[in-house]
Amino acid sequence: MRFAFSPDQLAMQTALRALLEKECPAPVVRAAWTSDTGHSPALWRSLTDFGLVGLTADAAHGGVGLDELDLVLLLEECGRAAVPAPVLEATAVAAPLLRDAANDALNARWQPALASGEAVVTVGLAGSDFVVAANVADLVLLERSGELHAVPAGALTRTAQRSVDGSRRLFTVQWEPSAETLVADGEVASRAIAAARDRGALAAAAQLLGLARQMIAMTVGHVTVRKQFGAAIGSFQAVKHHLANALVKVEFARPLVYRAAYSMARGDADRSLHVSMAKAQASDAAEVAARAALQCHGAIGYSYEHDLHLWMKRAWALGAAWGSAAQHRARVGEALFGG
Amino acid sequence: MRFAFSPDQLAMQTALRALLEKECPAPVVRAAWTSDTGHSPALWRSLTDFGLVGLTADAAHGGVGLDELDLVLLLEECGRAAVPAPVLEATAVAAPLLRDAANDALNARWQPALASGEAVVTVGLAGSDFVVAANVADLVLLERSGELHAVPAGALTRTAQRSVDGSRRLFTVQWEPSAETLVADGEVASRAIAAARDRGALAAAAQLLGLARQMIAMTVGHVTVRKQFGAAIGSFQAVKHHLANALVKVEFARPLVYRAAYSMARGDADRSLHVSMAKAQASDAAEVAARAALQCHGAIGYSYEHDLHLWMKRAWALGAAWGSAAQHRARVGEALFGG
Amino acid sequence: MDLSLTPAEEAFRLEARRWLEANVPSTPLPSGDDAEGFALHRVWEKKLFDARWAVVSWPEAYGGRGASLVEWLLFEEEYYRAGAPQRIAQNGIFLLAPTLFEFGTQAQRDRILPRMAAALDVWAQGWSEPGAGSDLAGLTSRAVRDDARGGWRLSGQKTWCTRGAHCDWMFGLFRTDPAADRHRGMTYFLVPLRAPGVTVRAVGRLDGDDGFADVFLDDVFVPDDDVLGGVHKGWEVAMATTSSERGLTLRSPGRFLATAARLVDLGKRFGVDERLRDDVVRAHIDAEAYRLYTQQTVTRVMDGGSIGAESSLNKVFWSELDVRMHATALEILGERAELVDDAPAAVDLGAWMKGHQFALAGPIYAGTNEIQKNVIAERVLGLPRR
Amino acid sequence: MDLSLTPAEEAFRLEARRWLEANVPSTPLPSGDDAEGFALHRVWEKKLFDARWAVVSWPEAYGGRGASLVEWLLFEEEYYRAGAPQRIAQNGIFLLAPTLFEFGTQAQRDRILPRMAAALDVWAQGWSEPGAGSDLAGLTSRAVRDDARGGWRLSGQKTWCTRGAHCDWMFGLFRTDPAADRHRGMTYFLVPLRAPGVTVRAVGRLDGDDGFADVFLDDVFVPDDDVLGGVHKGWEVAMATTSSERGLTLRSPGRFLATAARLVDLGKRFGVDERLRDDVVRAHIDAEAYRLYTQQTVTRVMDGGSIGAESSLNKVFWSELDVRMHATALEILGERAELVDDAPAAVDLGAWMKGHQFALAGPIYAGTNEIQKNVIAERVLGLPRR
Repeated sequence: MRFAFSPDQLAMQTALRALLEKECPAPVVRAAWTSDTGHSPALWRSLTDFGLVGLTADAAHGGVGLDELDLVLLLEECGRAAVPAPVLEATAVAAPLLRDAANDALNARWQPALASGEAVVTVGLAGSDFVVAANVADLVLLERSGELHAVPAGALTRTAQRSVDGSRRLFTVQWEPSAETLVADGEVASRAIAAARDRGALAAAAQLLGLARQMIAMTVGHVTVRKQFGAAIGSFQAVKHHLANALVKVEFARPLVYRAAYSMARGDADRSLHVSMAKAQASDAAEVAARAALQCHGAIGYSYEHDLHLWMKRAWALGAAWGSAAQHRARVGEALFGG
Repeated sequence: MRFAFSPDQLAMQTALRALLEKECPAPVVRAAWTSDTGHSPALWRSLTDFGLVGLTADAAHGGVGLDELDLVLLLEECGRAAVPAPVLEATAVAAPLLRDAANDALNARWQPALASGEAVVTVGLAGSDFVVAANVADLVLLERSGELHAVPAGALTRTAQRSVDGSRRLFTVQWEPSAETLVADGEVASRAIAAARDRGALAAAAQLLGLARQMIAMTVGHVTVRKQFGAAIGSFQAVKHHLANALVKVEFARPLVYRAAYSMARGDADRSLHVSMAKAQASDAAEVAARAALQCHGAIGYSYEHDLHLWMKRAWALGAAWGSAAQHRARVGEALFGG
Repeated sequence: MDLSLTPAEEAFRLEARRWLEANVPSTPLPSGDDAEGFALHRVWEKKLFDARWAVVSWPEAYGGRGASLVEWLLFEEEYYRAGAPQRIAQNGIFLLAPTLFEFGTQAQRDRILPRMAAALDVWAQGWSEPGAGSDLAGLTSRAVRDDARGGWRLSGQKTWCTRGAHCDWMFGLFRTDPAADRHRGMTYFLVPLRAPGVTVRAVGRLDGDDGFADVFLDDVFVPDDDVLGGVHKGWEVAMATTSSERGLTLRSPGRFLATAARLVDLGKRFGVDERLRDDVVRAHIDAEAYRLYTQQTVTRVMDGGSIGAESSLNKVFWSELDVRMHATALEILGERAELVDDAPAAVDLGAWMKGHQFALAGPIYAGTNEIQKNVIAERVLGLPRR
Repeated sequence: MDLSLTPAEEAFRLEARRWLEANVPSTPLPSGDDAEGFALHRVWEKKLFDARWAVVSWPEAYGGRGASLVEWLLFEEEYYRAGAPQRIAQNGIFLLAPTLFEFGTQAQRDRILPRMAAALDVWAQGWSEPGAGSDLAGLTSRAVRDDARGGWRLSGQKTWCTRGAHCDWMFGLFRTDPAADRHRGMTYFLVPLRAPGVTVRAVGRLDGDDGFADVFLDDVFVPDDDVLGGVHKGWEVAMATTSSERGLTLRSPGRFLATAARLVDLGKRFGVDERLRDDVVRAHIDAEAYRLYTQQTVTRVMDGGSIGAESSLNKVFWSELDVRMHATALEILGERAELVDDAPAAVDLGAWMKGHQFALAGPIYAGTNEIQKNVIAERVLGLPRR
């Protein structure tokens, strides 16, 4: 029994954090909110060159071929930096989904493009009405009636659905399934899609950890400097306890997220259950952290000019996406209590 | 619209508080925990002489003939003093239940005895397995299959069921319904019993208000005196916020309890709903107050020698009795959402 | 105790309901927090004023109906039940006007109140400063005596002035005696925002609307007529009305009753399991509790009683309730909760997410809940200050 | 990362499970908090010791198995899963022993540890005093030098000594240099409770059991051999082990995993609606989170890392979890929750109400959660002290 990441995994995390501090400071996040696409090709290029975008893509097809456990800390960093890019969709979900469900030809066509940053691939699975980043995608993997389809962007009719998080570009899409778009059906499709849904929830959970931790860090910075009644407000017990409560929530969500990544990577029989525990706890932790952060910032954090809301709104969105805390607890409840 | 008690009602409350300060200080409560019966005939006599025990008994039969609105503040005082006596059962529930359901002869037999303190009357209605104070009762009003029966104590087989609150003597009872014990059936019984259940819940809610307020008062006393780190612990913000949160809960349960008493007294169409709102809120408030009180007392409040637990355990018991907060919210939910 | 309405109160309620049914815009006005929406809301306020619904509790001479507090509560219930527009004039009507009634001169009242009621002048509050939020007594904006012109010259910066970019006037505290200690030597001024030396900068709120403003004052002249309640008496004047505002008029129960009712409706439309249903029921009960609590307070005030530190209980309760209600709504909406503005799939035009963001300000403004809980502990329960 | 068990770890777990299945009393022992029950628990502790399960992580020489921390975790899981008796020896084993391993002399270890492991000597902690609870540095009990006899004379009062009325020895801090400031001039003493001058008074706990004691010391002689870690060094000695205890050994995950499993079982037996089921699921997830968090900590310690202020996160988490779990159980039980002891209608012999009362102590003992949250804020997050 050994619950720790490898030196390589930790080194990758450190490297990505350094990259994001440079390439994705808050102004870059903010710019994505008001840009036409919400997408920054330059940032996407950096993430691709780093190896993040293709991390899970098939090694036989130009990817790095790593697994959920290698990815989880990197997704946490994406959360910490509130990265405005579809890493969750492309890297955490789409690449493994293609690998699991598509034939060699399709993989040979798309995995290299995905890994090299040439093509953005995103997903729309049953259970959600929305496709993230459909506006910049080249290919969208879509579920209908238990079948998985791969639909080129040109064949989609997109309707923009504005999110509270300005860098999350959501769309409802209309499309026609056909023999040409069909990737898989039957058992293969349902197994691959179930795994994809778990990967989406796990990736969201990992990002929520990073978002929450960063909101706490921003707040620590603020309350250490901000003075009222002749003292830094961080010296008041109420402020201390808000932040301590938030930290407890985050730090006890963390090992559930890491364990879920481990179980997914190993194909553990309980992996879906582990993912649900992780997502439930991470969604709740981020919610508590957001509340504490805003309250401790006071009016300053309530202004649009301050960066806090960029993180907070992402946390709200990801908290509900890929299954809310309550929905994931319900799944755990089914396992514990039956049906 | 006028939301305030009458000078008479307030004067009665003040008088009862003075009486209880004298006749029912904490040592009297404590003594009831270890006495054989849990009942203090001397205290019961005082409460009878005050007019409390017979307050709701039929004026035509020796009672005072007052209603729920006249009683509610007095029950709150009984809670404040943690009175170890079946006022809820005899006065709030049994006397009006007899009035509503029994014929003249039965009323003539029992109402004067109840009002004069000669006889203790208690109740066992469906929805609860337990009869409070069956050991000192002369008559128990019991529900079975929609019928209301009046069973003399001698005809009961009692099994003691120890409560965490040592002064609450609970019993399961075995008895044989007969034509002689039958008080009412059909519509008359079901309507009277429904009202009785509402009165029980309302009375418990009123006592919970008093219990909660007193736990807060005890705690204020403690934290004002107790010093740690060179200061009264009541000067620490965490302690202040625990108590402020508890006070908010109690003070916003209070008007719901008073409104429920008003609605019961007026026979308002929504009276059951109002009772459920009151009981739900009062149960929750007392629970929060108990937690805050114990935490702010620290180890001292955790000792059996300290009086806090006498109040706290009563609050736990009454919080669940006559329907828990969640059960009463479910009843409100049925009204709002249907079925 | 008598919780029923008198025939006159019933009639008042019905009249309000009928007028609102006939006059509330069928499609919601755009947010009053940007210039265009603000202008539309000014029209609405004028319409309210013309029908004498703008300030029901004021004397008729100033455009009111001399309504009792009970009637005011009823009007508020009807107003929010009808889904009527936000009140852009509220900071003047609910925060400044009570102070004018208590401390203003007759001339001030006659000059200011009718124009306020008709929204000819819309007022912003100017309490907070960059260095003085929860700690209001730490403010540093100052007013220097100008004997020659018979008035004062104001300088400094006010911040978080709600809708300040669109308002006409601002009320606020300024330091007139820099030598006095923190809570003294302040004066309550009425400041024309179009005066020379005033610069107003819109500041975006959490939801993106320009709901705030920074107001910079550089040697702005204010005549003696616009001092409210006496020189150096600003703190006492401001505090004397804070409690009753926080305790009664700042947020009337009608608002939360309407939100709770909409939440029940949302639960029915989207379906709720027993867990979420319990949360909805809590909201409903809490809103009822707040209504009844307010009725207690109104009765006490009508009996000649006053509202003291208990007002802090009030503020903590409604602000936390508002947050809980919106959180429950977002849970009911699931992934659609994040949709806002013109998103075609948004439920109720994204009103719940918008309301959620507004609700989150509740525990912060009008004195943070942390400060209110200190006040409850110290001044209601009697715990020692540090 | 490798969350699987080695074959050796699996074998260890199985051996523990088999022994516990064969030896755990089929009916629960009476509470170990009164004299009779305590005696029965001493017998149980001896039985554990004889089978070398009393102190698995200690060296074999002292009655242990030299088990790794992973194995210790496994043993604890099996122990609580089996419903085995409370550990009356735990304050010695988990609080004093680590200190002895770090600061004791070889002679002290050889003399004390084997008797502790076999429950021949059961140890009480003597930290709190009437005036020193959360503020431990405020203690005033003192030790005066007795050069003639080569030791110290102890006087003062210790309070909330768990099961102190039945214990043989007590460890605690006493002031040896009254002139030194609050955190200095204290010495860590080992005090025989049967010595002349010691008076022990049982103090009832919330649940009515005599689980506490006041220990009065009147000029009690303690030889130099029973000073632990150096004169005047008591605070450092005590604090050096507090973090690791709070962070790891005070409450092992096995206890909460077992409670969560019993709660799930209770939910199945009595039926739960979606609201209560959600609460039960939360408990299950939280207990899992605590197990995994502890595995992280164990890995860090086995890698040579240490446990610092993060231990306060741990204490806050398990103590609040324990309260929530028991509150959920009481809700499931409804009106039967209040039944205790020998009530025929009580569910599980009233264990949930008993456990509830015990759980409520969790946020208080071992440093109140208010203090722990200060520590988290100041020492983990770096917020300023006052």
